Order: sequence, then structure tokens, then C-alpha cells
Amino acid sequence: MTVQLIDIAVMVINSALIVLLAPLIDGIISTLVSRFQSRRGSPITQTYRDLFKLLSKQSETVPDTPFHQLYQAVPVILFAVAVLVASLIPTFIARPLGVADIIVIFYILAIARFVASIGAFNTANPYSVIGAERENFMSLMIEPTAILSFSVISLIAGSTMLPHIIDSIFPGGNLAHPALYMAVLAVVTVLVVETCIVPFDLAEAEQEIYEGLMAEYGGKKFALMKWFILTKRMIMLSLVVNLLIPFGVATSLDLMALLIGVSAYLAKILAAGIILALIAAGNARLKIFSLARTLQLSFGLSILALAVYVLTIGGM
Amino acid sequence: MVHEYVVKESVIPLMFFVLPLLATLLCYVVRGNRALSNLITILSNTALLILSITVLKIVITTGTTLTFFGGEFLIDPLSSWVLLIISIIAISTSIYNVGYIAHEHELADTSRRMHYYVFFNAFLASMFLCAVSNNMILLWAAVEATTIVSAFLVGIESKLSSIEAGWKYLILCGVGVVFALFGTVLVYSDAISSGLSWYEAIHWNTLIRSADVLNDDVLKLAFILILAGYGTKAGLAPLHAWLPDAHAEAPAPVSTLLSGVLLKCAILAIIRYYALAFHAGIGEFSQMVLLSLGLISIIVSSLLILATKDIKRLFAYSSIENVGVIAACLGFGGPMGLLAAILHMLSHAVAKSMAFMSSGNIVLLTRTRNMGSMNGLVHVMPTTSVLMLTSALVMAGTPPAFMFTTKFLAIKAGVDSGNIAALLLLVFGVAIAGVGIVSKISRIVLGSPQKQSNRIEAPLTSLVACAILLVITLYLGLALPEYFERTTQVVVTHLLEK
Amino acid sequence: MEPQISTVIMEPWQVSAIKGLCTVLLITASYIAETRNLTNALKSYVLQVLILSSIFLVIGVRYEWFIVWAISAIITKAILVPYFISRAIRKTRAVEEEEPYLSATVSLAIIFILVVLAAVISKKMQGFAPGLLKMGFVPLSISISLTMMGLLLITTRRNAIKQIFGVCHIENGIHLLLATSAFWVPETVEIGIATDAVMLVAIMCIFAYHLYRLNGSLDVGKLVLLRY
Amino acid sequence: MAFVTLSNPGVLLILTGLLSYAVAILTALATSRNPKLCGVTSHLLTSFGALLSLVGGVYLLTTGIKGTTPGLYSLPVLSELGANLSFRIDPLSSVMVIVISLVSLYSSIFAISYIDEYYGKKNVGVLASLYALFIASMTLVVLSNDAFWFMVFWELMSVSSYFLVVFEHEKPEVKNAGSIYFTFTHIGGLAILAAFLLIYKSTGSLSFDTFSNVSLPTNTAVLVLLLALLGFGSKAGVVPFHVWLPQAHPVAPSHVSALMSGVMVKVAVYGMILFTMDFVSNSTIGLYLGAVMLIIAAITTFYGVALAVMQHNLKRLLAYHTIENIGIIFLGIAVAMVARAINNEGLVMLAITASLFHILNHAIFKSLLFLTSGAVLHQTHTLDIDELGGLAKVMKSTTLAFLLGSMAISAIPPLNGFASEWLVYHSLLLLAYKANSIVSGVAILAVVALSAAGVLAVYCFTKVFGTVFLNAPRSRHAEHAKPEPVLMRYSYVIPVALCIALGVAMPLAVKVLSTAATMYGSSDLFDVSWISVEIHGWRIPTTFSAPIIAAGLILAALFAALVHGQIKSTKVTEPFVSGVKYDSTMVPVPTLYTMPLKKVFSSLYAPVKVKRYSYDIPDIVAASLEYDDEIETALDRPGEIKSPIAKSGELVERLVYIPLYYFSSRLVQIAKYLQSGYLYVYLLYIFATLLAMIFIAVKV
Repeated sequence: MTVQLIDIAVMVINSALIVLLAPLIDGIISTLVSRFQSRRGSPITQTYRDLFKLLSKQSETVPDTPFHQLYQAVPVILFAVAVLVASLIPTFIARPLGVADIIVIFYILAIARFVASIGAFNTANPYSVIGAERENFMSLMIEPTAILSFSVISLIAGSTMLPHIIDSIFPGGNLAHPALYMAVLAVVTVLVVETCIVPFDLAEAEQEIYEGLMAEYGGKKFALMKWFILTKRMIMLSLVVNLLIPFGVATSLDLMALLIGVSAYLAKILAAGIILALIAAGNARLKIFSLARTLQLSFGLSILALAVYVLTIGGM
Repeated sequence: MVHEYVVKESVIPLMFFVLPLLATLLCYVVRGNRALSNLITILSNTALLILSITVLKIVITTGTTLTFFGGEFLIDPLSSWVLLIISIIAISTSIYNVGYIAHEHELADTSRRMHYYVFFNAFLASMFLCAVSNNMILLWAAVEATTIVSAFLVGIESKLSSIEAGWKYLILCGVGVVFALFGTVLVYSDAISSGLSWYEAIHWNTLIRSADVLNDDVLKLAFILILAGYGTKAGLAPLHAWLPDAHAEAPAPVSTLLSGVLLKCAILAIIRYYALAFHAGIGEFSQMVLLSLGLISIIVSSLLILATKDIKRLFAYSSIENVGVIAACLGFGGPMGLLAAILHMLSHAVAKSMAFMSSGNIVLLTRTRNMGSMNGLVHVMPTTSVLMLTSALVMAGTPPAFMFTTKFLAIKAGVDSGNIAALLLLVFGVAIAGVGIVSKISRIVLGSPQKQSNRIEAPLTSLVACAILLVITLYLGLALPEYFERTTQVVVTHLLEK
Repeated sequence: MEPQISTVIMEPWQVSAIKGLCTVLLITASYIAETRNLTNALKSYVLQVLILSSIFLVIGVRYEWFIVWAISAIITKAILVPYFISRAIRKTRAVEEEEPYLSATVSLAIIFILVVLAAVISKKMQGFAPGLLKMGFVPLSISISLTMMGLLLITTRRNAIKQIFGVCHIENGIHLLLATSAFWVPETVEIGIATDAVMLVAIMCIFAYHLYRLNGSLDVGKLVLLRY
Repeated sequence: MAFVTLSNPGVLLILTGLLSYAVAILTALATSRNPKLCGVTSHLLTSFGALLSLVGGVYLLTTGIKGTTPGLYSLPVLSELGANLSFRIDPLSSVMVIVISLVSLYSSIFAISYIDEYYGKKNVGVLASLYALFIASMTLVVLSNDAFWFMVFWELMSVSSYFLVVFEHEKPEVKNAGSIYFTFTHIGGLAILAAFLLIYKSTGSLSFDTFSNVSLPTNTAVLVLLLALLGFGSKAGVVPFHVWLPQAHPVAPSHVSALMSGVMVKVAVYGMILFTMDFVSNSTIGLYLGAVMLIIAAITTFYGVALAVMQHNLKRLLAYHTIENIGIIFLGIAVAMVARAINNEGLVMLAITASLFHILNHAIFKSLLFLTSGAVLHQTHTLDIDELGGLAKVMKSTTLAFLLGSMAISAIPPLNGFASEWLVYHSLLLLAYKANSIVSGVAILAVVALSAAGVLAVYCFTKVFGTVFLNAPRSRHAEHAKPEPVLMRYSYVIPVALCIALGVAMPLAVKVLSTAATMYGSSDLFDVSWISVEIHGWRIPTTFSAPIIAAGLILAALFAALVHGQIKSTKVTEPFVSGVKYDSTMVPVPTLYTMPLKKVFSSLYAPVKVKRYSYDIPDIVAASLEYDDEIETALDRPGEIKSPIAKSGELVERLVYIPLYYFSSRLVQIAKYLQSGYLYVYLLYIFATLLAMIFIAVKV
């Protein structure tokens, strides 16, 4: 069915919800991490304050780059991509339909990766080029596994549209298929790595490569790029949450279902935040090739899911 | 159905033999004066060209076969086709002679030049004799005569390598053709013992009419002996060893005649006996033998093309390959196979002569045949090397040239015969040979020359001769005249329907 | 040439004479093959040609055009060919022949085998292609063996002149074959064959001379300049 | 087959287009004395001809005419075999005509200013005439309606492109690339000829009218398809036969390599579509051959891009990317073959539409990339990435064009690269969904290969764009580069506009192209509204609306700019390198960027050798910085590997071509012994043949 007005509205609400909630969740996670490491930590709203402080900066120092317009454009494009992808992710309601499917979402994220990498080269700063290299190499590890497991899920679910996937793998639904559970597990591990939480934030490692891709950006630009990373983390979280626990997602437009949907979504995100904080507190940042080894595990899992699906086609 | 051919007694067949002999005598009388001998040769060859075209018209349109001296000499559609091929190449070689002999330092002294022109015309005379002879043993004698005369021409440059080439050529072809005689005598005596009069047994046109009366086993043995004999002359694979030496060591115009035309006379003899075998009912066996010999020569020669470093040997091996293609077409059998073989004879004659002429130009200017020492010739001699590269491409069978059409028909004949393995071998061998020729020639033509020498060019007449042949092959390729198609149809029907 | 019936009428004495002369022919041929001295070989070659023409004369008694064959054989092969070969021998100052690939005894043994093989072939020809045996069994087998000996000479001898003799053997074999098996052959063919034989030997003598001039010796075995 | 008269406006336009190509050839040869005049006039005529045939092609496609024109010319011997020169007008061939003339339109404009570097040195007349002949022969190949004339124009195309590749034959590697190129095209050409004639055997006529779905016996059908794969695959650059492509395309003049990479390979794909979809309709083998094609195409896709990342020469890198995109197109064809075998006509049409759309898109952005790299070569006279850097300062429009081209080729959403790749994704996924057999597993693996290729493409083109245009200039060439001539800038306009238009207006493009694909399948599987493309194969249909995504992106960007607000004052400093003074040794080197890939895919590249990098850095931290880079592929030292063929020591070359080369030189060695020079050996050959023949005669 082609796109209706309701989809556009849902897209706007979705993106507003995710973009605004992202700093809050980050604040919660950082306070929790400091609490686990028995430190007082900053208040939950600390991230909001940082962002607004940075955004109010009027002057900035700029490296002399051969392509000035690109230097100005990179943070804007990154933030735009964050807003666009946020609008396509189903949060409290199984919408928007008729706009894009899972492949489109992955390739829109590729815009961000492309633009950030050439931005790194633009500044000719070796540290940001290393950040870009890690970003691309990590996505080389992540993307095939994600696409493979999402294809297996969509083969079982019968559609590649995210809202339909989330509807149809509702536990009540009749699609209890062994391959489905393996594929969901694989995709969840990969998306957690994609959230760039501490053990996996190789591309923006502060200590080693001065925030990697964001090394040369200050003030307003740094705030926008930081906000992009937080929103991306929020997007991944909401994907993980909706795939793992597909309850409560509203399917119809009546008020009651919407209220349940929103509250369920917030509860689920909070729980996921707590789990992430646990992961972040307990682990140090992985080296690039040790990260590759962990991702190979999830790739093996998704290949297994494919094998199981192919073998049981006859049976289904 | 039997074609009732009107047999007309006329003196034309003899003229084909006498005119070149006359030219030989005149050249002898003129004692090597370059201008006069060139004039004589060109005049005699133009006359022969006109004669062969008129004969072709007569034989094809009115369907008559001309005989002379009681059936000894005869011109039927097949021989008129070969006569046309010989005269086209003869006229262009004699034009090529004008410039080439003037610059060839080997033939500088007048006595050697006199020998050259005398034997050149004698060589043409013997080839014309092959084409017009109806008497089987006379055909053998004519082929033997071509060997003797062309051996002298091969060995005319008194270098040890050309003497060696001449000697091997004489011995191998002399020995080879003996088997052919045994085969001919076998056929003759078998015909007589099965009731034909000696007149009918010795002359081809009468022999083929009552071919089914011959004993099959005898004809099989005879066909093998003939194939061993004339196959050596034609350069089919295991018997080809003399061909690269002789064609590479001979002066360029002679190797043009050797490769372009002499092989066609030997193939003419093979086709005569192929038709005989077809009518006698052992067509199946003869096609199988011809196909296997053809395929062996394609594979062996394409490998040797990759091996050689000498430019003229490269084109000698390519002649072996094309004779292999013709034999394979005959081997594929059927009217389409024969049509492909006959057309390929003409296209190979024209293309190979152009290739040998342009390689002769290059050898004339660079004084060496070793391709390793040549590089970037396009800067040193632009027109010659462009002609060389175009002739290499024509040999490889690129479209506008007639070679592409005949290669297309050859592969179609292979497909019609249904023998897929042979077809793939043919296609693969032809591909490798084409690739070998073009990459080796492009390696010497392109690139940057070692020493910056000023522009030198081959003599004008040599370039004109190459250009004529290029125009002929492009004309045939693009606009094959309606007349040619009728000719080949008549030749095929004449051979296959008695 | 009036049409002839296929059978050939021969008096008994003619048949025995032809048989005797053919065997003598064979003996002279094997002598030529084995002797090292070139001039002796030339002399015995002339003798061989005379014997051959005498065979033609014998046949000529009944069929007179064979006398023409005999005369043309004598002119071409007894006079012209020896003239060319002796001129070649004189110019190249060749007396002794180099050591051939095969020793004398081995080549004699092979000659014997070839003669037996020729006899077997012509025996098979009786049933197979009777037309060849108009003049009986011996002439055909002798002509085949002569040709085979010629081939043996060419293949196994290193000296150029000896190879020329090999070619002459083949020419004689062909001449005999044509005379006895292909009986009613028109004159044009006879003239063609004879002139071919003479011109072939003439050209080969010229080449032998040039070979000697450039190579220093008549040894064909060393001629391996032209490779792939 | 319906009858299309010559007075049909579309056919008339194409004929006049071909006529102006011919006039261009003649003027080029005539005026070759005065290079400037000759360059301008002949290229203008060529682009005018291209414009005419483009309009003709569009007219024919939109009116959807299907038929053949009367025979214009025929050779006597071949006419009764059905080989008269008549045009085959149908949506597929008109799409191909559009692709050919579109690319030649703007690359001829580019050529006018590009060839001024040849004025003194080379004969411009020959270059311009060969160029026009090359385009004309490609158009005629696509239009020809019988096997003979198809082969004639096919060989003409190969020969003219051969001469264009070896145009700058002074350089030694050009000659070697030329001879390898000729080897592959010649053997490929003959393979196609044999395949055509094998089909002719069961139809009795050479004309394509009788060739539609011929039922061949299974083993001939397999042989025909294998020969077609060998012939068209070697011309298109499918993996086992791709080795010549990275060598031949870079050495050709840039406007020619734009045409070769953009268009010539598509003509080969057109041939492949004809054979698999039109000529041979044999479902039993369709399934298995389709699966094999799927595997080959997936390998080609991944292999092409995995090697492209490691290249140091700009045009060689683009050539490897052509191999990748050809793999994607062949994925579409393979899906169509398998779909026809399980007779799902809708999927056949979707797959063919995906391939056609990617053919069009790839032609546009690949030629744009080659033209821009040609501009870089024209200004800096070097293509080595390590030498270039910081060109954005100087060559503004080339930088923007190259940026857009590389975004399109890396399938970045709003642009056309992503649109066609999305369709290919969905034909693969639907094949997996519908074909419930092992084939669906293979299809999903192909999806994985495609996504990995997508990521590697982003990886590779960020490296190329970053090091060539953005990084600090690393060599004298890069510093003193001058801005590119004006005409080159105008030639970028059409491809850039099309990349954006086809990407955003994807539904419209898919609707037009699907009319071409309806020749091979019914269109019940997807319907196209103005706003989105909807695919019905799934349980619940999937939709993708490119316009909304593009609009969303623009709106979000405006919102982000709003959030960013104004900057009052900016201060320009050097890049921050942890407090140390920034100097030229710290400029990022491309090998640094792709180092982890060397570790992961080391088997793909040549064998390794340890190479020690050492930098002396200020003594604050340590005396010197040294590390062993144990991965140092032959790509970094091309001369190292003695392999005669591809000289890059890549996996396929080490596995296939080096053994093949040694086997063939062994064969040649044996052949040399045959010609040993001993007279008695030759005599023994004759006797042996005689005895052998007698033996055969006795036995048979």
C-alpha cells in the first residue's frame, strides 16, 4: 500500500522522539556507569547541558582544508541522516509503511559513513583518517552479518518492511521457527556493536585517536556530530528492543493502544539502557582485530540460521 | 541427375600453357634485362588474367567444358576457378616483382636475375599446366615440374640456408609425389581391369562419369597414396616439414606464389580425387581421413605459430593452418563443405599473398627476418607497417575482409556435419593462430623504435601490389558479386553431381 | 592409338627374358646402393639404364611403340643424366662417400627385406588389383622394390650425390612400373616423365655443387640450420 | 515478427545518427593534417550523431515498437541463409541504443578538450575516426538481426577498440595490454560465432526471428550457453576471464576507456541476455546453469571490489569496479534464468528490469568517473594515487563530479546507483523466497556478497576521493595543477544531472524500463506509482519511495543547518596532531587507510613479503617509529611477479593463468621438436603417415 498521511505524521513523531530522547538515555547510561564504578557521576541531564553549551558557541577554529564547503557540510549531513533514519524506525507503533525497508535503512547509514570518512581526509589529520579506517573496517565486519540475518528474518516473516517484521514475529504469531530465533540473536549482537557503546566505540576512541572522525570539529559542529552518534545509538537500541521484545507495539490508531505502545517502548528502552550500562562498565575498549573475532562469531550464527532455514524449507 | 556438359574442342587450354612458356623463352632471350623481363612478365600475366576471366564466363554461363588435344587438356568449372586464382596472384606478384627485384641485393647480378625471371615464368607455366591437365598422369608430371622449377627459385639466393631449404624441398616433395604416382597407376589399372578403355581410364572427366564401377578397396588404397603424395605438396600436417623452410627462404614474390597458389594446385589434385572417391561411394572414408589430417595441421601449425620468431616462417605456418582448414571443410563434406573449401582457397590465396608481400617489404627494409630485433616499425616505415598490420588482421579473419566470410562458412560447414568435437578443435586452433599472428605482428609494428632512423619506405610498386590485393579482399568481403556465387554453385554441382 | 583389349600377348621367351633382365636390374641397383666409390656407382647406373631399355626393346618386339620408350630412356637416362652427375662429381671432387647412417651389412639386410616385402605386395595385388599384372608378377615386384630401395637410399645416405642416385632409382622404378603396369600410356605422358627425371637430376646436381661450394662437403646430415 | 518500415521516425533518426558517425569518420581522416580543426569537427559530428540516435532510441522505447526492418543489404552466398542486414527494433535494443548514444554524447564533448595533449605527438585524425567507428559498430551490434552481421559488427567493435587501446603504443605496458586484450576478444569472438552456428543448426536460418526460444537437445544447449558465457563473459569481464580488463581500460585514452567500461561491456551483457532469455529456452538446464551463473556473478562482484581497494592507479581501480558492477548485472540475469526455470514470470521481469536499470546507471556514473579521472590525468599527467592530493582547491567542478560519481557507484541512497542495486537486492531476496530449494541458500549468499561489496565500495571510494582530491598535496604535480578546461566542465553536466534524476525519480525510470523487460515476463509482480515502487512477491508487499527519502534528507539537512545556526568568527589553524608541530611527513598515506584489509584478504592479493616502515619523529616520545608491515602485496611492487598475463599476481591469475601459461609453453616446446631440421626425420614422418592411413583403412 502506498504511503498515507498517517505515515508522514508517524515519521515526524518517531524522529522527534528518538532525537530528543537520545541525550537523556546517554545521560542515564553515564550516570549508571559511574555509579557501578562507585563514583558519584554527573546528573542525568548532563549530556543535554553539554550539547546546548556547545551549540551556543559563536566562534570556531577551523583547519585549512582544500574543500571548505565540505568541512562545513559534514556535521549538518550527519545530523540530517540521524534525523531521517530515526523517522523510519518503528518505536511505539508499527509504522511508517510504504517508505523504506531494511536495506534502504542500512544504505542511508552508509551516507553518514561515506561523508564522515571523506571529511576525515579533508582535514588531512592522521588521527581522523585512522578513525575513518576503523569506522569502515568495523562496518565491513558488521554489515554482511546484519543483512544476512535480516534477510533470513524477512524470509520467515514474509516481508522486508520493518513494521511488518515486528508485527509478524509477535510470539503469539504462528512463526515459531528455530532459524528465526538464531537470526534474531545474531542481529541483536551485531546491532549492539553498532551502538558504539564503550567496548565497541573504536571509531570515536577519545584516548587513542582524539575522538577519531570528530578530531577536527569544535563547538557547534562537534555538538551536531556528538548528537548524531547518540541518535544512532538510540536507533540501534530501539531496533534491538523491538526485535527482542515485540510486545506492546501498537497496531491500530486508537488512543489506548498508542498509550500502551509509548509506555512499553519507554520501559523497554530504559531496560536496554541499564543492560548497556552494565556492558560499558565491565569492559575496556576492544582492539580492532579482537572485535573482528567476536563479530565472526555472530556471522557464524547467522550462517547457521540460513542453513537451518534452507534445510527446513521443505518442512514449512 | 547427370549434367550433360557440352564438350567443345578449343585451343584455349593449350594457350594457358603456351603463353607463359613463350614468356619464359622471351625472358631467356632478353638475358636478364630488368625492365624488359618485367614488361614481358606483366604482359603475359595480364593476358592470362583476361583469358581466365573470359574462360570463367564461358564455362560457367554456357556450361561447356573446353578440351584440347583429344581430352589431354580440359577446363571444367573447378579448373577455371583455380585458373582465376592463379592469374590474380600472378598479375599482382609480377607487379610486386618490379620494385622488389630492383632493391633485392641478392639478385643484383644480371645472370642470376635472368635465371630468376626465366624460372618465374616457367613456374607459372607449370602451375597453369596443373590446372588444365585432364590426364591424371600428366597432372602428376605437372605437379612434379612445379616442384623442380620452384626448388630452383627457392635456392636462387646462394646462401647455405636457401640451398638447404631447396634441397629438403626437392627431396621431400620428390619422394612424396612418387606415392601419388603409385596411387594414380593403381586407379588407372583398376579402371582398365573393370572394363574401361585406356582413354576413359586415364582422363578425369570420363573416369568420374563411370566412377561407381571402380573397386572400393583399391580406390581406398589409391586415395591414401594420393593423399600422402599431394598432401605433402599441399602441406598437410604430418607431411608439412618442408613448407616453412622453403617458403621462408625463397624471395618474397616466390614465397607468395608458393604459399598463395602452388598449395592450391595440390589441393586441386586432392579435390579431383575427392570427387572421384565421392562418386565411387567411399566418400565417407575420404572425408574422415581428410578431416583428421586437416585438424592435425590446424593444431600443429597454431602451436608452431606461437613458437616461431621469424616473420616469414610465421606466415608459412599460417599457410599450413589454412590448408588444414580447407582439408577440414572437405572432410566435413556435403555441398556446404565443398563450397566453403573452394571459397576459402580464393580468400586464403589473396590474403596470404598480401601477407607475404608486406612481410617481404619489411624484410627488404630491415634486412632481417628475426622479429625479436624489430620494434616500432610504424615510426620508421609508416605505410609498409600499416599494410603489414592490416594483412595480419585480415589473416586473423576480421570482418570486412573475405577471410571472415569464408571462416564463417567453414565453421558453418563444421556445424552442418554435426561433428561437434572437430568443430571445437577447428574453432580453437583458428583462434590461437589468429591471436598468434596479430599479437606478434603488432609487437613489431607498434612501440618505439630503438634507433631514430629517418623515414624509409618499401618500393612503390610493391606497396601498390599489396594495395590491389587489399582492395580485392575487401571488395569480396563486402560486396561478393552475384557472379561469384553462381560460379561456386556450378563448381560444386559439377563436382558432386557428375 | 587404336583401342586395345586389356590382355597383353607375350611369347614365352619374352616373359623369361623380362624376368631375367629384371633380376639383373635388381642386382645392379643393390650394387649402386652399397658401393662407396661414386664413379663405380655411376658406371653401374649406366649399365642399369641399358638393361631397362633392353626390357623395353623386348616388349617392343610385339608392341612397336615401346621402341620409342627404349630410345627415349637411353637418350635421357643413359646420356644426359650421367653427364650431369659426372660433371657434379668432377666439380665437387667427391670420390668416397661419407659413412652413411647404416653400415653396409645392415642396409643389405634391409634391401633384402624390402624385396621380399615388394614380392608380398605384388602377390596381394594379384587378387586385389589384377590390372597391374599385365606383364606378370616379376616386373611389378621389381619396380616396387626399386622404388623402395630408392627411398632407403635417400633416407639413410648422408652424401648428396648418393641421394641423387636414390632419386634415379625411384625414377627407374616408376619407368618400369609405367611400362609394365600402365601399358597403354599416351606419348605425352612418356615425354613428361622422362623430362621430369632429367630436370630433377640436373637441378639436384646444381644444388649439390652449391652445397659443396658453401658447406665444404657433400654431407647432407650437417644441414640443420633451419629449425622451428 | 512484425514489420517496421524505414519511414518510422525512430528508425529514421537512428539511421541519420549512424550516417553522421560515418561523416565524422570521413572528416576525421580528411582533416587529420590540422589536428585542432579535425578534433573539434569530428567529435562534434559524433556527439550530434549520438544525440540523434538517443532521441531515436527514446522514441522507439516509449512507443514500444517491436519488429524488424526490411533487409537493407545482403551478400549473395549468405542471403539464402537469412543473413540480410535488417535492424531488430524492440524495447531491449532501444534501451541499449539509448545507453550507447547517451554516454558517447557527453564523452565526445569531453574528448574535444581532452585530446589537445596529442596535438603535436600523435595523429588525432586516426583517434577521432576510430572513436566514431567504435561507437557506430556498437550501435550496429545492438541493432543487428542475424548472426552473420552481429558477428561482423562485433569483430569490428573489438578491432576498433583494440586500436584505441594501443593508441599510445610508445609505452611498453600498453603493447602488452593490447596483445592480451586481443587474445581474449578474438577467442571470445570465435566462441560466440560457434554458439550462434550451433543454434543455427536446429533453426535452419541465421536470422534472429527464427532464434526465439529454440528447443535444443540438452547437451547442445549446455554447450551453447557455456560458449556464450565464455564469449560474452570475457568481453564483459566476468571473473575467470576478467584479467585483461584492468590492463586494457586504463591505458586507453580516458574518453575511450569511459566508453569501453561504460558501454562496451554492456553490449556484451546484451548478448548474454539474448542468449539466456531469448534464444535458449530449456528449463531443465536453466535451473543448474542459473545457479552456476549466480555463484560466478557473486564471486565476480566481491572479487572485483576486493581488488579495487588495493589499487594504486586511479583508472585501474575504476576498471576493477567495472568488474564488480558487471557482477551485479549478471546477478540479475542469473536470477532471471533461475526464475524462468521455476517458471515464475513476474520474477523474470523484475530481475531483467533490475539488470537493465543497473546497465543504464552504471554506464552513466562509470563514464563520469572515467571522464573526471581523465581530467585529472590531463591536468597532472599522473594517475598514481600516492602522487596526487589536494586537487579540490584547483579543479572545483571535477571534484564535485567525481564526488557525485563515487557516491553513485557506492550506492548512496538518493542517487541512481542505490536505486538499481535495491532492485537487484529484491530480485535476489524474492528468488530466495520463491525457490524453495538449495538455490535460495545460494541467493542469500549472493545478497551477503552484494552487501560486502557495497561496504567495500564505500571503503574504496572514500580512499580514492580522499587521497586524490582532499588530502594535502603530496607531489609537485598535485601542487602546480591548473583548473581543467571549460569544455570538460560542460561534459559533466549531463551525467551528474542524470545520476540525481534517475535516483530521485526512480519509480518513473522503473516504469519505462519495465516495458523493455515485459518481452521476457509478465508484470504481475510489481506495480509502480508516481511516488513509490511496490513489490508484490512477499506475503506483505514491500515498497520503497525514493522521492520521499530524498525529500526527507533535504528537510532534515535544513533542520540540521537551522540547529547549527550562524558562526561569527573563524580562525584557521593547522590540523591538531597531539600537540606536535604538523609537517609533511604526517600527511595520511592511502596504504595506511587500507592496511587492515590486506590482513583480512591477503590470499586474494599476491604472496607477501615483510617490508619495514620507519619514521623518525621528534624525540619527545621515542627515538624513531619503526614497525614491520608483513603484508606487502605485489600490487605495491608490480614488477616483482614474473607472471606474463596480469602482472598483478592476483588470486585468479595465480590459480588459473600462470599454470595455463606454463602448460601452453610446454605444448609449444613439443611443437618445436617436430620441426627439428633433420631431413631423414621428415622422411620418416611421411612414411609413418602413409602406414597410419593404411592401418586406418584396413580397420575401418
